Amino acid sequence: RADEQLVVFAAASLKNALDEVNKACEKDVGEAAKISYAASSALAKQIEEGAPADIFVSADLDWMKYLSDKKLTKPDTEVKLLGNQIVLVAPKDSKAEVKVEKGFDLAKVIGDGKLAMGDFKAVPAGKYGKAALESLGVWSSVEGKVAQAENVRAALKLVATGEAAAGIVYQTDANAEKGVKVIGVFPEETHPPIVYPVAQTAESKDKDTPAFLKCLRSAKAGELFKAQGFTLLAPTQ
Amino acid sequence: MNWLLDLSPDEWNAVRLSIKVATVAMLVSLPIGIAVALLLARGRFWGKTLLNGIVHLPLILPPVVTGYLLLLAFGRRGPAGAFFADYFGLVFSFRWTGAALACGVMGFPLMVRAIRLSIEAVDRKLEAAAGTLGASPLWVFATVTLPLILPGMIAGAILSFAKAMGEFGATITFVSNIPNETQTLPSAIYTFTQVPGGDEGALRLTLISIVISMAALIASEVLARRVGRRMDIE
Amino acid sequence: MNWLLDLSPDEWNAVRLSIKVATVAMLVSLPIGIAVALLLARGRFWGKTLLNGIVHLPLILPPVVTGYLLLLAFGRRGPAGAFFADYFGLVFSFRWTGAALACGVMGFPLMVRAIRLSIEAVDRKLEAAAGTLGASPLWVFATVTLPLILPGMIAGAILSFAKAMGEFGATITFVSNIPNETQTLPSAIYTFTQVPGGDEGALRLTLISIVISMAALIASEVLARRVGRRMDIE
Amino acid sequence: MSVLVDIGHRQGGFSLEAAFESSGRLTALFGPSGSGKTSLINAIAGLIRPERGLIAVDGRVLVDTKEGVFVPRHKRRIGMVFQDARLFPHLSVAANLRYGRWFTPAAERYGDIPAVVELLGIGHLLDRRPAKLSGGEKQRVAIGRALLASPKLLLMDEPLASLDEARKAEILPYIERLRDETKIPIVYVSHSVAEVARLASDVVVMAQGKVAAAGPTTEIMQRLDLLSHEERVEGGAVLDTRVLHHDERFGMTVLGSPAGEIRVPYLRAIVGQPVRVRIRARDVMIATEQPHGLSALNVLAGRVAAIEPGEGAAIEVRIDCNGVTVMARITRQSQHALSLVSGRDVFAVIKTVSFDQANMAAAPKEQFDA
Amino acid sequence: MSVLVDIGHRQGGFSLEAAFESSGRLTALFGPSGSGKTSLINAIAGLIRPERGLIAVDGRVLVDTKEGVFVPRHKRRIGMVFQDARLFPHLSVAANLRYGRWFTPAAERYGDIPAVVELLGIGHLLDRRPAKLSGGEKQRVAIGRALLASPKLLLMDEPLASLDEARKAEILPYIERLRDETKIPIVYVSHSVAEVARLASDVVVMAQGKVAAAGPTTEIMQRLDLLSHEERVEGGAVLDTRVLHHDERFGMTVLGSPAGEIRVPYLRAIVGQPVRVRIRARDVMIATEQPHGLSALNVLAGRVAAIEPGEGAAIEVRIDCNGVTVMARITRQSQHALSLVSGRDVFAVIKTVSFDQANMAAAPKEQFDA
Ligand SMILES: Nc1ncnc2c1ncn2[C@@H]1O[C@H](COP(=O)(O)OP(=O)(O)OP(=O)(O)O)[C@@H](O)[C@H]1O
Ligand SMILES: Nc1ncnc2c1ncn2[C@@H]1O[C@H](COP(=O)(O)OP(=O)(O)OP(=O)(O)O)[C@@H](O)[C@H]1O
Ligand SMILES: [Mg+2]
Ligand SMILES: [Mg+2]
Repeated sequence: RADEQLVVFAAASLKNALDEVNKACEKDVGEAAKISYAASSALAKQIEEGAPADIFVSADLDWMKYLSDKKLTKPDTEVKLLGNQIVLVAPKDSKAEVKVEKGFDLAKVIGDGKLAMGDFKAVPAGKYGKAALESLGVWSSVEGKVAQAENVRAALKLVATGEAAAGIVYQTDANAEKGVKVIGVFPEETHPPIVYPVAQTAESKDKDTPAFLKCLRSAKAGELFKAQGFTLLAPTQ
Repeated sequence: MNWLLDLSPDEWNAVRLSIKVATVAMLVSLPIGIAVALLLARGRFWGKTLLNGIVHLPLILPPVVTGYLLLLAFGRRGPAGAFFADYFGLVFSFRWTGAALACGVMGFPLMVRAIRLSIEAVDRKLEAAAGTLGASPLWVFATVTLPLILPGMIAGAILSFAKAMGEFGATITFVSNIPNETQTLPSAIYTFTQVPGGDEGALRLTLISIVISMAALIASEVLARRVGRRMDIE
Repeated sequence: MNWLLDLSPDEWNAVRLSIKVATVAMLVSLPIGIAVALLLARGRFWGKTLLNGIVHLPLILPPVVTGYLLLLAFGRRGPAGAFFADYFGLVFSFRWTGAALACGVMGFPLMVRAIRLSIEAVDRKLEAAAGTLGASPLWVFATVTLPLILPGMIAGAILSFAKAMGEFGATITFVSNIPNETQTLPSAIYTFTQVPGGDEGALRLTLISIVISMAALIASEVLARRVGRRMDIE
Repeated sequence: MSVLVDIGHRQGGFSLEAAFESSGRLTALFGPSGSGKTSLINAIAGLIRPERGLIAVDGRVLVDTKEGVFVPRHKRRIGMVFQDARLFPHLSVAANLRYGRWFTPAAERYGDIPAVVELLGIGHLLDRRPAKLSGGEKQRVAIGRALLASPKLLLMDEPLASLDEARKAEILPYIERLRDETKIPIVYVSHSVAEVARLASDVVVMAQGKVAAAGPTTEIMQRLDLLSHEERVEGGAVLDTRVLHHDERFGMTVLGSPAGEIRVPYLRAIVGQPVRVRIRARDVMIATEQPHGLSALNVLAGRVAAIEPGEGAAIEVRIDCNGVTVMARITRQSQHALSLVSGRDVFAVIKTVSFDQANMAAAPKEQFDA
Repeated sequence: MSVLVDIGHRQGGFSLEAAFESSGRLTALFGPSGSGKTSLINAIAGLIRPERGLIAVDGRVLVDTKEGVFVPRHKRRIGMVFQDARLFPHLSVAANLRYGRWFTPAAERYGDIPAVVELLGIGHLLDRRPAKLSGGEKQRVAIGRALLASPKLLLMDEPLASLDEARKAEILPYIERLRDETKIPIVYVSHSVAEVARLASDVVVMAQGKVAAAGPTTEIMQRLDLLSHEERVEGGAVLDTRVLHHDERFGMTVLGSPAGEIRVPYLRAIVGQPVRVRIRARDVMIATEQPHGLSALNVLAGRVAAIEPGEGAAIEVRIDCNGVTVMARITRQSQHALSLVSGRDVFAVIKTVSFDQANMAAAPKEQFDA
């Protein structure tokens, strides 16, 4: 039963890392958690409707705030766990070369193609990307060429298949995709910090929850997260 | 072959769960689908257009919306959810039963349409003849209408099953993606697509899903052909 | 009412685009659907099971997978995409045509099933009679079979239309979500659902989508009833 | 044992306004195509809900629009043989036959499957599907199916129309037995004067949705005016007689009637048994003197009761043979040659072989019981 | 103008092995239910592909399994009236009628819609859908539809079975006209001896999937052995005669035949016109001396050619009347009483009114042209 086991609701992009962490932590926690991966939005709404989740790991701060505003998380357990970077990618065979800086000629890189990114209203990576382009002053020059994908992975696929001329995705995704190459990294200060927060839900009853939260911040978990390209925002314990 | 079947326990569970969910969704919605198709094909009542609309809703709405509406209605706090929990001890939220519900609902318009088309093609004169032979409307239905619409029922059932094997949006929105509980094949496939290096896993599960559905499809065709051969058109 | 229709220009475009996409998807897939349904209902050829399987694929696969396969095949670099671009000047990627393609493909199994059921219910003796009156197989089809399967065609068309109004996963994966070009209603709704506090916007667009689909549904029912009344069963 | 119908119903441009009452064992509905025969029995069976009126079978009210009574068809226990066979395509012939039996309380069943199968000659078809039967075979199965439902009233809509003469002749005696040996009234739609004359105790003549005439067969059959030109060929007198004795030597049966003895081909009937014979007007000659050296064996003495104009060259002569009317159709030329006038003593001459099986049958019993 | 069929075909347990050739204008297929009549014409129409054999119409090979010839049905220009009407349910009656015309080259069309509508009495039905027609109405429309496709061969599968006598009589002359005035051969399935005798130039008798006999109607109709017991009632001689003169006074027509003059009810025919009459054996009496004071007007002198045993009390007497055979059915008692033996001079006595319209018709032309 889901009720008897620790249940973690986590943003889907964390799957690789969290699966390994879960395995590594099994001994310390006493059991393996069940992890349900989906879009942060869906998970947040499910928790709102009484989902039997003990821990919520969101891909952005907005959905965590959505829950904490409704008193559905335990505020004292909320931690900014991981960080990430967004990068500009192009298809592997692309000849585009560019330096990401204020006013750089992104439009030229795109040409008459498209710039793929996550839905910039809904998908965190999209939101960060748009903010970065705005602060670099190039948003208006490419706004009409943006193809918004359902999620950042779909955006990555659009670039990998050569469908889009360029894309803005997480560093973690870009590293592992052979079909694309990174042609630039967006400086951290150009966009709001990319944060994966974690918190225990208000209705969490499973006794192992604190142990799992603790393990998430352990050194060995940190190594595993870093191996997937994430940065650690919370000090390891 | 080895590569294809070299699945993790969670993946095996997803396969098993998907078959269970699709089968239950199909079987449970079949009688309801027949009833609704009958109402729509034969009934003359005030809210018929409305009923027809409601049946089609899952088709019209983005799956995510359907899933969300199910969450609101059948969730732990939803009115329908409370009703079923109280009176039948049947809990949908974050259980495989909820996945079956979501799949059943998503496949419902397809099933109803197929059955309804079959019902509309039935020669009502045969039913009249059965009536004069002493069969009450219920018996007429069971012994004449039902056998005559069998091809439509089979078609409807297989559509529902296939839809359930592919349904993702409503399911993951409604009951999330909990391994061994609500993680169906499509959800597992989705999870793979969301991470670097997941493509192979996604492909593998997709192939398994196709194999299962194709087997069901062929079985249904064979069944339908046998039924059809028996009947021909008089 | 004001609240409902107080849409941003992008939203209006999404409404208009969705209607266009759904209509085109329905109209273009109808003749193909009829042909495939005929093949499946009447044909006896080697690859029939395979064809049947392929037709059902979009139902079986998670929409995202279908969208990705479309991307691979009909994308700028895909073989089918190149073919259509070179020979017909028809580009799908990031165009509304691609959205229509995705919607058409997703609705195709539903359409084919409905038409096929109708074809299987046609009394072939009537076709034989038409043949003796001098009608070639093509004419028999046009003047006897086609009118007799009209209810199934209407049902298939409306299923395809409704599906297109709700299709999201394959569309957004294949042609992404470009306002005014590929942002259909479901994409717009999806965006709203992904933002905290977007529920109201999602609800508004959902209601609009429902109204449109219901109108189409009622129109199809009226049409089918008129056709049906004309015919009865002899 | 009676059928009472008084209904009004419109369908499209056609309006049915029919009232009749029959306590006969077999009531024939007779009339041209489109006169409303099928509509009428559909109303009796409960397949049409008439706009107004009353239908009662055997005292049981099935429809009474004034009282809002409408017994559903499956509770009427009315068997129906349709003009189109309407077999269940998904069931084998055997299962089609058994169908109605499921719904009949065991105590009320009559007839048994092997007998009906044997009679209708459908034993070799039992495992087939209806789609693989010829037209006549379908209709035979349909008759069997209706019979085996053990109905309390049997409606038959031209059940023999698509059967050949041999099959018809085989099935007719069974219908007669049904009529005589069970208590089930039968309403029988037919185009055939011969069938009607042979089977019916009562006839209802339909024309354009209305009842043109109704009454006992013997009376109606004499009213040649009710028949169309072509049907008139079949018209004539219907006599109810009894078997006097058999003539073994020549294979004949001698029937007694008030008109005198009538010699007919051998009949399987015991002495004293009632037999109905139809003497078609066209088969009757008139002689003014006892004929000699003529093969015709039946010579009935009588007196010309009336001479009615016929069609074309023919006249219809009504001959009163000791209280029984025999009709003769002869030419005006013969009338002239024989100087026939009303009141003249004549002989009605009838060949023995004109009494073919189709014209003779066990008389409906009540005619005699009454 | 000929039909040549020689095919073998199995369906289920039934096997059809039929060969016949007919250059008659109207070839009747006659046989009991299930004997394969429908299967045979289905093969001619191209609805069944026979396993082996040859079918040719008018010299045009339609099927030749040896050569692999199989002309598709729509290129055969063979009109068919089905046992079940098979009207198009989605089309009005008018559109059903017009259907075949679309596919007929204008130059090859014959017949016109108003005339056919008028003839079949379906003018008031034109706007209806088939579902709202009575059984007979459907069949009439089906006949019209086939006719209006202007076929080169017309197949009719018991087209009149569900029509009443009046309609039958109305339609029969039109079929005769079709037979005589156009060049279209007709193959006509019927259960009715009367219809066959009246219409057919040639008859093919089917039994259990095989051709039991085939030949000109006049010959086949005398072979009473081919008829079942019940059909024998209808058997007799078919005579081809010519109109000699009309007797205006008594409304009669006098026909000339080698056997002598035959007086029949007035016929709409010009002097010299060929007329075929059927004289049923049951209608013929035998007299050993010229009768007196008898209403029967036709007395043909002849000689007993043969006496054949009949059924039961009856015998069949073949009378040679100056080279023409007339059949008489009388009782053995009469034979005994009249001491009838082969070679004896007798008179065949026939009532004028036994020549009813159904037994007389314009003879198929070629019988005379030949
Ligand atoms: N559903 C209907 N709607 C309108 N008119 C109808 C309908 N069914 C039958 N009719 C008409 O009603 C009349 C009577 O039909 P019915 O079938 O009772 O005739 P019938 O006497 O049985 O004829 P037949 O001997 O040809 O079967 C016909 O003129 C027919 O056209
Ligand atoms: N599709 C079929 N498969 C197997 N047997 C068949 C099929 N169709 C007909 N038969 C059989 O073939 C035989 C001949 O049928 P057909 O319809 O030719 O007879 P018919 O002479 O037209 O009879 P009817 O006068 O009753 O219409 C019948 O015994 C019938 O049962
Ligand atoms: Mg009728
Ligand atoms: Mg037949």
